Amino acid sequence: MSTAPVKELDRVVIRFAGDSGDGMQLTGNRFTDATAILGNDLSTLPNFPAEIRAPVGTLAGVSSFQVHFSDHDILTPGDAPNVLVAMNPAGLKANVKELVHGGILIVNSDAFTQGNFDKAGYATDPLEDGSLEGFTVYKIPMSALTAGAVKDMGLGKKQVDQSKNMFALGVMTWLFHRPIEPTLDFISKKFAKKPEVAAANIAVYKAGFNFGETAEMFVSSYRVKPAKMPPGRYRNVTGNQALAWGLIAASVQAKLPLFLGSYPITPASDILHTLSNYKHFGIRTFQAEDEIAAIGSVVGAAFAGHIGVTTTSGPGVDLKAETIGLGVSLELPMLIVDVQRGGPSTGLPTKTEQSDLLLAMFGRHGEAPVPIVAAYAPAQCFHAAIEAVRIAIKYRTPVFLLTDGFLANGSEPWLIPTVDSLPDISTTFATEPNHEGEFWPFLRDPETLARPWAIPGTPGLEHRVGGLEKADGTGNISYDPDNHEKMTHLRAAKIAGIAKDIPLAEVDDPDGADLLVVGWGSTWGTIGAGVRRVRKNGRKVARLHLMHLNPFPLNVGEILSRYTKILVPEMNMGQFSKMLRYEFLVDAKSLSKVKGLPFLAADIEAKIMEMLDE
Amino acid sequence: MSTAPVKELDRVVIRFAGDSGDGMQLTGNRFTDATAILGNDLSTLPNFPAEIRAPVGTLAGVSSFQVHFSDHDILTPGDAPNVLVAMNPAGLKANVKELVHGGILIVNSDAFTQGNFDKAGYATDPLEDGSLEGFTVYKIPMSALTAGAVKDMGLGKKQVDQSKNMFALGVMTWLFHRPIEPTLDFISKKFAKKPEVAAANIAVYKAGFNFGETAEMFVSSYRVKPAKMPPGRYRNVTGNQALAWGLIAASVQAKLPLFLGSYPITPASDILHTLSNYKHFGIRTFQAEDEIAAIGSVVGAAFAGHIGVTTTSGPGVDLKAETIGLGVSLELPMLIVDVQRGGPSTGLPTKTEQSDLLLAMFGRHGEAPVPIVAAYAPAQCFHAAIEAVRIAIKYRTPVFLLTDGFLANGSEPWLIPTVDSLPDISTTFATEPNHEGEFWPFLRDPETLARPWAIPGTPGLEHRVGGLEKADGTGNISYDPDNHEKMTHLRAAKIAGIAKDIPLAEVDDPDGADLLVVGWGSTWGTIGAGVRRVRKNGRKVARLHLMHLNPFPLNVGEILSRYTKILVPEMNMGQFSKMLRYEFLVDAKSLSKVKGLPFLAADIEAKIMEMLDE
Amino acid sequence: MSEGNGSAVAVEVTRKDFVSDQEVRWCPGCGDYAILAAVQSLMPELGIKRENIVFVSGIGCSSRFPYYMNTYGVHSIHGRAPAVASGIAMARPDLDVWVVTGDGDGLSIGGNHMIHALRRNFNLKILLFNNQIYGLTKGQYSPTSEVGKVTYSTPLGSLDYPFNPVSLALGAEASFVARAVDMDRKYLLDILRPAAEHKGSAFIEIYQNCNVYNDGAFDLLTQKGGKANYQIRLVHGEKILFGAEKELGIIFDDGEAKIVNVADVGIEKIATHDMHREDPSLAFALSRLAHGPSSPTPMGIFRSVVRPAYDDAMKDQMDAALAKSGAGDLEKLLFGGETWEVPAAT
Amino acid sequence: MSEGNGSAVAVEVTRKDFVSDQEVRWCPGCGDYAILAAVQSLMPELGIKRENIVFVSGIGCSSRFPYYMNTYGVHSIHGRAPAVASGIAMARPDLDVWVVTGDGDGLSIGGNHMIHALRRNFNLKILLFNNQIYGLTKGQYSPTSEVGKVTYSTPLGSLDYPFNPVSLALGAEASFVARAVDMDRKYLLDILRPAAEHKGSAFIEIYQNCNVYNDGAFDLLTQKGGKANYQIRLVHGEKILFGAEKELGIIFDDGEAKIVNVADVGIEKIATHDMHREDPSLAFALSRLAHGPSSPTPMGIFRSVVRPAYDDAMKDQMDAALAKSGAGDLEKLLFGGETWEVPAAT
Ligand SMILES: Cc1ncc(C[n+]2csc(CCOP(=O)(O)OP(=O)(O)O)c2C)c(N)n1
Ligand SMILES: Cc1ncc(C[n+]2csc(CCOP(=O)(O)OP(=O)(O)O)c2C)c(N)n1
Ligand code: SF4
Ligand code: SF4
Ligand SMILES: [Mg+2]
Ligand SMILES: [Mg+2]
Repeated sequence: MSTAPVKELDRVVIRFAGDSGDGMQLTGNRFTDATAILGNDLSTLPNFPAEIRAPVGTLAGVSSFQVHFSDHDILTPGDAPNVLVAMNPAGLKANVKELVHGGILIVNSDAFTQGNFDKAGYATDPLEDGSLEGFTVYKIPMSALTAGAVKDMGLGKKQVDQSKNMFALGVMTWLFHRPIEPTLDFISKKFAKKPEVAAANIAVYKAGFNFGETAEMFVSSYRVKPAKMPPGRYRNVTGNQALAWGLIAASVQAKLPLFLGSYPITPASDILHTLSNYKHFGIRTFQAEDEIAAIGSVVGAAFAGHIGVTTTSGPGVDLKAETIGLGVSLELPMLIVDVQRGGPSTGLPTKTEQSDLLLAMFGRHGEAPVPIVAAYAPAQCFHAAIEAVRIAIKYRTPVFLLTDGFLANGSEPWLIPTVDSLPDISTTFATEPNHEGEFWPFLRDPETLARPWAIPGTPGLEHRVGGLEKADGTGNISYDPDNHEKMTHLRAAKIAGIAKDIPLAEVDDPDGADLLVVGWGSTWGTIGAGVRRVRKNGRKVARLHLMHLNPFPLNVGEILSRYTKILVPEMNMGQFSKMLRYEFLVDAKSLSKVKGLPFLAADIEAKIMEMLDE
Repeated sequence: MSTAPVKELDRVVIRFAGDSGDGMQLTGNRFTDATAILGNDLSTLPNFPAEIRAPVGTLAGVSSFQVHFSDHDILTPGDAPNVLVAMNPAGLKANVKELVHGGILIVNSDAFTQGNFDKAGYATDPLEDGSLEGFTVYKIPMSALTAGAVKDMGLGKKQVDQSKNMFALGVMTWLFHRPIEPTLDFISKKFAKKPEVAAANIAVYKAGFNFGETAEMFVSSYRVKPAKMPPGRYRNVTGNQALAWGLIAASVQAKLPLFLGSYPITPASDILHTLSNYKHFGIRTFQAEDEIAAIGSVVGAAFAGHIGVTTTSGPGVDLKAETIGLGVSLELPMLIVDVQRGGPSTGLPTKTEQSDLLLAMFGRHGEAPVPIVAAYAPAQCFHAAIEAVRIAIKYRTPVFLLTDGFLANGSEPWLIPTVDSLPDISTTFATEPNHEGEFWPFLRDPETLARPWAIPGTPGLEHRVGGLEKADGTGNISYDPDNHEKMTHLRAAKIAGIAKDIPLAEVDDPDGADLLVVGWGSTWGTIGAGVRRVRKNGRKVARLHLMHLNPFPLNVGEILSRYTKILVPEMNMGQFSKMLRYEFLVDAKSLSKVKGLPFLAADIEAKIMEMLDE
Repeated sequence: MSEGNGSAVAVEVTRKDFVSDQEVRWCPGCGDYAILAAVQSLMPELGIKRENIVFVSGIGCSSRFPYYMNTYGVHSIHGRAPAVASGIAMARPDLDVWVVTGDGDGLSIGGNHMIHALRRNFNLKILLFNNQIYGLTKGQYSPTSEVGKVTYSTPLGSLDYPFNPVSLALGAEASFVARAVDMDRKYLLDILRPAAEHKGSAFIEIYQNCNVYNDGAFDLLTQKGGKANYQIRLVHGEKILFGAEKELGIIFDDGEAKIVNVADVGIEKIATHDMHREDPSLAFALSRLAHGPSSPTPMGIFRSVVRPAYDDAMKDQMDAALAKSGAGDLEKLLFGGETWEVPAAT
Repeated sequence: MSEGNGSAVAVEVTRKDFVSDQEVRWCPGCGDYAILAAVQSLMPELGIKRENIVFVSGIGCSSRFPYYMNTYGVHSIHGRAPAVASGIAMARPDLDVWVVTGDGDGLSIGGNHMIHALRRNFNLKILLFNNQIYGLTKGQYSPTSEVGKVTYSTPLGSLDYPFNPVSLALGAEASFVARAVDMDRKYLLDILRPAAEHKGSAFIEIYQNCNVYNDGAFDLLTQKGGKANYQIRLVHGEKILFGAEKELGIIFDDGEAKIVNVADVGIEKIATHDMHREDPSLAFALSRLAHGPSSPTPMGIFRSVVRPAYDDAMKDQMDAALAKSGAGDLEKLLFGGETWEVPAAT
C-alpha cells in the first residue's frame, strides 16, 4: 500500500495530451465523469485536430482534454494546467509551454524514442536535456506496463497499444482519489458485446491504479473536496447533450412533436446523434442530403404542425440563409441551432469561435429579422433551447440559437431541474375561421402580432402560403407598394415586440463601477472569472451578460448609459460591440480573440485592469 | 396638316400603362430612345408584375413605363406624370391617382367596355362618370384604328390587337415631336425575318402619327428642346446594359479574359443575356444549374486566371454565401453583382429595394470581410463595374457590386467615355518562386497585403489552396491558434487598407449647412432632386453620396463630424444608417421607404424640411 | 338546437371544391391550365378530404399551381419543393402530399432534392411540368432544352446535352416513373390516377407547352396524327406498338430497346411492357427510345414497383421504439444515468 | 552565360515528382493511401506536365487528396468540387482537371453538380471515393450505405434506399462510367488510364475501405477468392464471365441482365460487353446486377462513348464568334449603335 501522504487542494487543472489515436478525449471524459460524481465543480475543454487520425507522433496529430475541478464553484476550464499527462513527445511539446511553473508532468516514457522526437521536432530527448527542470516529472513506461497487464489475454499489438490510455487513467484515478466504479461500469457497458476487450481494458485500468498505489513513485497523492454547490441532483453534461435534452424538454412542454432535419457537421453533429436515440419521445430525426434540404424539411414539418429544428455550424448556416428567409416570410415557428466554429470558410472546424453573430442578424436578403438567443454555459444550453423554442412557437418565427464549439464539447455539473419547474410553452392551432366566416392566415394576434397556425388536416382552414409578399390579413399575393411597407414593418415590429416578453437584463455591479464588461455566449464563465480576479485586486468592475441578442431586453440601453467605459470581449473581431454601438450609440470597446480557443481569465483581467488604469 | 399650336415645355413626365401583354415596356423604350436621340436629358422607371402575363384587364396585370425628359439636366424619372397613356381601364385605375392635376390623359376608348370595368373594379364608366374632371382627356378608339390600318395585310385578330401599342406610340411621337426614323429602323430590324409583321407594325405606327397630325383632336402639340449637356457622344443605356459593358471594358483594361458564371434571376438576368453576345471579346458566359454552381465555376475560373464574375439578386446571394467565404479564404479576385429586389424571400421580384447591404457586409460565417461598391445611376454602373473589378484584381478578393431593380431597368443618356480615359487595371501573375527558391502562395505584397496570383500552367509554382486556415506565408494548412488570429487580422487589414486606394469622399455643401443627407446607390438622383428643391426653398442642406461602402473613404468620419444632423434615406429599414452609427458613433437618422418603388423627390424634400424645422 | 344543424347531408364533392378563389395568372394559352383542370378534376375521385391534401411547389410559372388549388399549399423557394414536401410527409403520414415543379425548378436548381426524394421514396406525387424552358424568368434554356437552343442566354445556341427526366429518375431509383402531355386530359388522368394511388414517390414528367417562350415544343406528339405516330404508349402487359396501323413496335435486343417494323420481325418478337418489373433496366431501355420529343416518344407508366416509403419506414421505426421503450418520460430521462446528489447544507 | 544553363537534359518524370511536401493525414490503414499511390504512379505515364494538372476536391477525408499531389490544386467546400472544376475546365481548356470526391461530398450535398457535370460532359476526371460512410464527420451513413446501417445518426438503422452510383451516372448521361476498388492497384490503373484519356467527363466509382468507421465494407470483393467469385469484370468485346472457373456469366433477357450458369445456357448466349455502345441501356442493365458490394458486382468500364465536351464546344463557339466578328473592339462597341452627338457650346 502506498505510503505517500495525501495533500488537500482546492482546485486542480489537468490536461491529458497525446496522439489523436491515443483516446485522450475518452480518457478526459472518464476522468471528468468520476470527478463529477465525487461532487466537485468542474469545467472541461476538449481540443482536437480536424483530421480523424492525424499523423501519429506529429504536432498536427495532438489531441488534448483539459479538466478543471474544485471544491468551490468555478467558471472556466482553467487558464493553465497544474498537471500535464503526455502520452508522447508531440503531446509534450504542444502543451508543456502552458504547464504552470512547478507543475506535475506525467509521461509515457516508452514513447520517448528517437523516431518520435523526429516527428515532434525535438532535437534532443526532452526528458534528458534538462529542458523540463522546474516541473516534477514522472516517467512511466506505460506501453510496457500495459502490455504486461494483458499479456495472457490474447490481444493484438494494436489493441494493446490502444488501451494504454486506460493505464494513464488508472494512474490519475489513484493520484487524485477518484472513484473507480464509474469507469469500470462504463467499460463493461461499452464493450458488452466484446467481453474480452472489456476485461483487457479493466485489467489495464486497474494496473494503472495499482501502479500508483504500489510503485512508490509519487511523493504525494491529492484530494479535492466536493464543492459546496446548491443542493439537488446533479449530472455532468456537455453543451451539445444539454441542448439536445432541452429540445426534448421543449417538445414535451409544448405538447408538440419535434422534427429535426439536419446534416452532419462538426461540432454540431452530436445533437443529431443524441436526438436520434429518442424516437420514443415522438422525435423524428432526418439526416438530409444537405443543409438546404434539412431546413427545407423543417419548413414542411413546421407547416404541418411540428416544432421544426435544424442544427448546424457556420457553413451550414450560409446554405440555409435563403430558406430561413422563407421561414420569415411564411411566419412559421422553427429553430436554427448554430454551433459556431472557426471561420471563414472551412476554417478551423474543430475549434471554437463566436463569429456568426452578425450572420445570424443579417445573413438573408431583404428585411428578414429573426430573434437570436445565445447559450452561455454547457448546462445552460438546456434552458436556452427551451427559451428559443418558446419564442419560435409564440411568435411564429424562425429563431437562431447560438452556441459554439467550446460550449458544445465542454462539460460541467448540472443541477437537474424538475420537470415541474419547466415553463409551459404550449400553443393552440387555429381551428375556426377568423374573419367573417373565412380563414385569413395573416390576421395577427393584436398583442404578439403572431399569425394563426392552421395545420393541414383542419377542415375549412385550407390556405396557401408562399414567399411572395402577402396582403396583410388575407395572405394573398400582393404587389401593392403600401402593403409591402406595412408588412415589412409588421414583421419587424413582431420581432422587436418580443422585448416585452423576456426578462430585463441584470447587471452584476456590487460596488458601483465605472467600467462595464458586456458579453454574450460562451465567454460567460471566463468573463466571470476575470471579473472576480479584478474585484479580488480590490478594483471595481460591473458585468452584464446577455442571452437575448435580438431583440435586446428593454433596459439594456439604460444600463449601458450608466457606465463611462464599456468593454466587450468576444471571440471574433467585434461583432457584438458593433450591435451595441449602432443600437445605443455607446463607445463599446472590443476585446477580440480569434484563436480558436476560449479566452483565459487572465486575458479578461488584464484588459479590465488596463482600461481601469487608463 | 395639323393646325394645333406647338407649346414649348422644359420638362415632361409621361407614363404608358396597360396590360402586361400590351407591350408597354417596348412602347416606353421606343419613346425613350427617340427622346434620347433628340438630345433631351431623361430618366426612366419601368414597373411590371412578376407574372409573365398576369390576367388580362385586371389591376394585377398592369404594366407601366414612365419617362421623364427635359431641356436641362434631371436626376429622377419624375414624381408624378404630366401625361398618362392608358390602354385599358385597369391601366387607368392603377395610375390615374398619380397624374398631376390638369394633366393629359390619353385612353384607348375601345377598351372601355363593361367587361373591362368589371375586371378593373370600376362600378361605372370612368370616362363618363365625371371622375376624370380636372384632366384633359383624349379618347381614341385605338383598337379600331389599328385594325383599320392593317385591314388588308392578312394579320390575325391577336396580332392586330398586339400592335395597338404602336398606334399609341405613333400618337405620342407626333404629340411630342419625336423623330420617327429610329422606331421605323427598330421595327424593320426586329422583324427582319417576318417582313409582313414589320410592315404591319410600321403601318400602325404611322397611322398613330398621322392620326395625331390630322385628327384635330389635340389642342396643341409639345416640344422639349435638347438639354444643355456636356459635349460629346451620347447613347441611352439601362443600368444592366451599362454594367455588362463595364465588365467588358474591365476585361479589356485588365487584359484578362472575363468568365461569367450565372443563373437567371429577375432583375439580373439581362446582364447574362447581354454578355452572352460578346464572345468575340473573349467573354465566356455559363448558365449554371444554380447559383452555387455559378459562383463555384467562378472560383475555378479565378484560380485559372480569369476575371470571375457572377450576377444575381438577393435569393442568389444567400445561396452564394458559403462560396464567397471560400473566395475570401482563397484570396482570389472575383465579383459578385447583386441587383437588389424587394425581399424578404421571393418578395417582390420585379420591384426595387436596397435591402441587401448588410447581407453583403456580413452574410457569411466567420470573419470574412469583402469590399462593397455600390453603383448610383444607370449609366454609372459602367464605371462602378470597372472600379469593382479593379479592386478585386488588385487585392485578390471577392468584391460585391450592388445595384438594384431601379438602376437595372431604368435608363438615362450616357456621355460615352473614350477607351483612353479608362483606367489601366491590369495585374501581373506570379511566374517565379518568391521565397528562397520556393513558391509561397500566401506571401503578401507588403503594401496592398495582396497575395501572389499564380495560375496553373506556370511551371515551378504548383501549389494547393483550400478553405482550411492557412499558415501565413506558406499557405499550408495550419491549426495554430496564433496563426489563425494573425491571418484573420491580415485579411481584415487588407480590405481596410483599400481605403487608401479610393478617392476621398466629396461633400456637396455650397452654403455651409447643419444637416447632411447621406446616401448610397440608386437614391442618388432622387436625393439630388430633393436637395435641389430644398435649396430652391432657400434653405441650406449638404449631401454626401458614397460609392465605396466597405471600406469607407478615409475622410467620411471627419465629414460626418461637421454636421449636427444626419439623414440617411434608404429603400430599406435603415441598414446603411446602422453602418454609419457603429463605425462613427453619429446619430444618423434613417428615412426608410420599403415600397418596391424609388423615393420621390418630394419625400426627400419633405423630410429634410421637417428636420430643418425641428 | 337550431334547425338545419341536425341532419348530416352527404354532399357530393366536385371539381369545383378544389378550385381556390385566386385568379389564375398564367398567360392565355399556357399548357399549365390544362394540367390544373385535370388535377382539379382528379381530386374528387381520390376520396381524400380537401383538408388532408397539400400541394407544394418551388418557383416558376408552374410553381404557382398551389395557389389555385383549394387545399393546403406551400409556394416555397426555387428548387426546394421536394425538401419542403418531404418534411410534411415525414411529420404527417396522414396527409396526401403533391409536388408541382418545373424543368428548371425540379431538374436544374432542385435536381439534388429530386433524386434524393426519389431514392428515399417519400410518399410524394411529383408533377414535373416540362416546357423545356425557363418561363418565369422570360425564356432561358433549361436542362431539358435540346442542344443548340437559341434563347436570351444562349444567342448562339445552347451547348448542354439535356437530361432525359425519365432516365434520370430511373437512375435515381424511382419506384414510379411516368410521362404524359398537357393536351390530352384523358390520358393524363389515366396516369395521374395510379400515380395518386402509388405508395412512395411517383414521378410524372408532363410535357407542357409554354406558348410564349417555347411554343410548339411538343407539336410532334400533339399534332394531328401525332398521338398514333409519335407517341409510343406503354400499357402494362401489352405489346408495345404504335403507328397509325400499329405497324411499328419495340423489341429488346442485346441490352437495348429498338423500334422495328412489326412486319419485319413478327408480332411475337415484340416486347410486352412490364411496369412492375423489379429491375428498372427494362424501363430505362424504353426511356432511351427518344431523347426529347423530336422522334417517336414513349409515354405512359415506365415503372411502378413497390418499395418501402421512407416516411412509412420512419413511422414504423418510431412505433417500434415506442413499443420497446414506452412513451418517453422526461423526468426519467433527466434523472436517469450517472447522477449524484448534493445534500442540503445542514 | 554560365555553365549548366546551356544544356537541356531530358529529365525522366517519376511518381516522386507528383508527391507534394505535405504530410499525408489519413488514418493508418485507410484505403485512400492506395488510391493516392495509384494516381501518383499514373501521372508520369500521361506525359502531361505537372503544372498543367489541377486536382479539385470538396470536403471529406478523401477530399484532402489534392494537398498530396504536387500539381495545382483546390480543396474547395463540401459538394462543390465539380462546379469549381468546371470553371477551371471552361476557362482553361489547356489544363488537365481532376475531381476527387467522396460518397457524401459527391452524391449527397454535391449530387446536383455531379449529375449536371456529367450531362454537360466537361473535360473532368472524377474519382468518387465510395466508402459508404461519412469519414471526416466521424461516421454517419451516406447515400451509398446499405439500408439498415447502424451509425451515430441512425442508431436504429438507416432507412434510405441507397444510390447505385453507376446507375445514377448513366441516368445522368455520363459518357464514361467505371468502377474499381482501392486494393487492386493494377486494375485501378487499368481503369484510370482510359479515363485519363477520355474526352469529356469520366466518372469512376472507387470502392474505398474506411477502416475506422466502416471497416470491411468491400471484403466480399477483396477477400481471398473475391476477385474471381464476386467481381464481374467487364472487358470490352469479351464475354462477361466470372467465377473461379468462369463458370458464371451474364445474359440479356427481356430487357434486363441476369447471372446464369454458363453450362445452363451455353457460352454463345453469354453477352459480350460493349462499352462503346451509344445507347446506355446495356451499361445500365449491367449496373443493376448488384446494388452495393454484397453480391457479385460488376467492375470495370461500363460505358465509354464519344460526345462533345461542353468546354470544347464552348471554345468552338468562341472561336467561331471570333472568326465571324473579329476580335472585340471596345471603342466600336461603346460608340456603335444608336448614339448622338451633343456639340460643344459655342
Ligand atoms: C434562388 C433563385 N434563383 C433564381 C430564381 C429565378 N427563377 C425563378 S423561376 C426560375 C426558372 C423557372 O423555370 P421552370 O422551373 O422550368 O418553371 P417554368 O416557369 O418554366 O414553369 C428561375 C431561374 C429564383 N426565384 N430563386
Ligand atoms: C456545408 C458543409 N456541410 C457539412 C460539412 C461537414 N462534412 C465534412 S465532410 C462531410 C462528409 C464526408 O463524407 P464523404 O464525402 O463520404 O467523405 P469521406 O470523409 O468519407 O472521405 C461532412 C458532412 C461541411 N464541411 N460543410
Ligand atoms: S411564360 Fe410560358 S409557362 Fe409561363 S405562364 Fe406564360 S405560357 Fe405558361
Ligand atoms: S476516417 Fe476512414 S476514410 Fe477517413 S481517413 Fe480515417 S480510415 Fe480513411
Ligand atoms: Mg420550365
Ligand atoms: Mg465517404
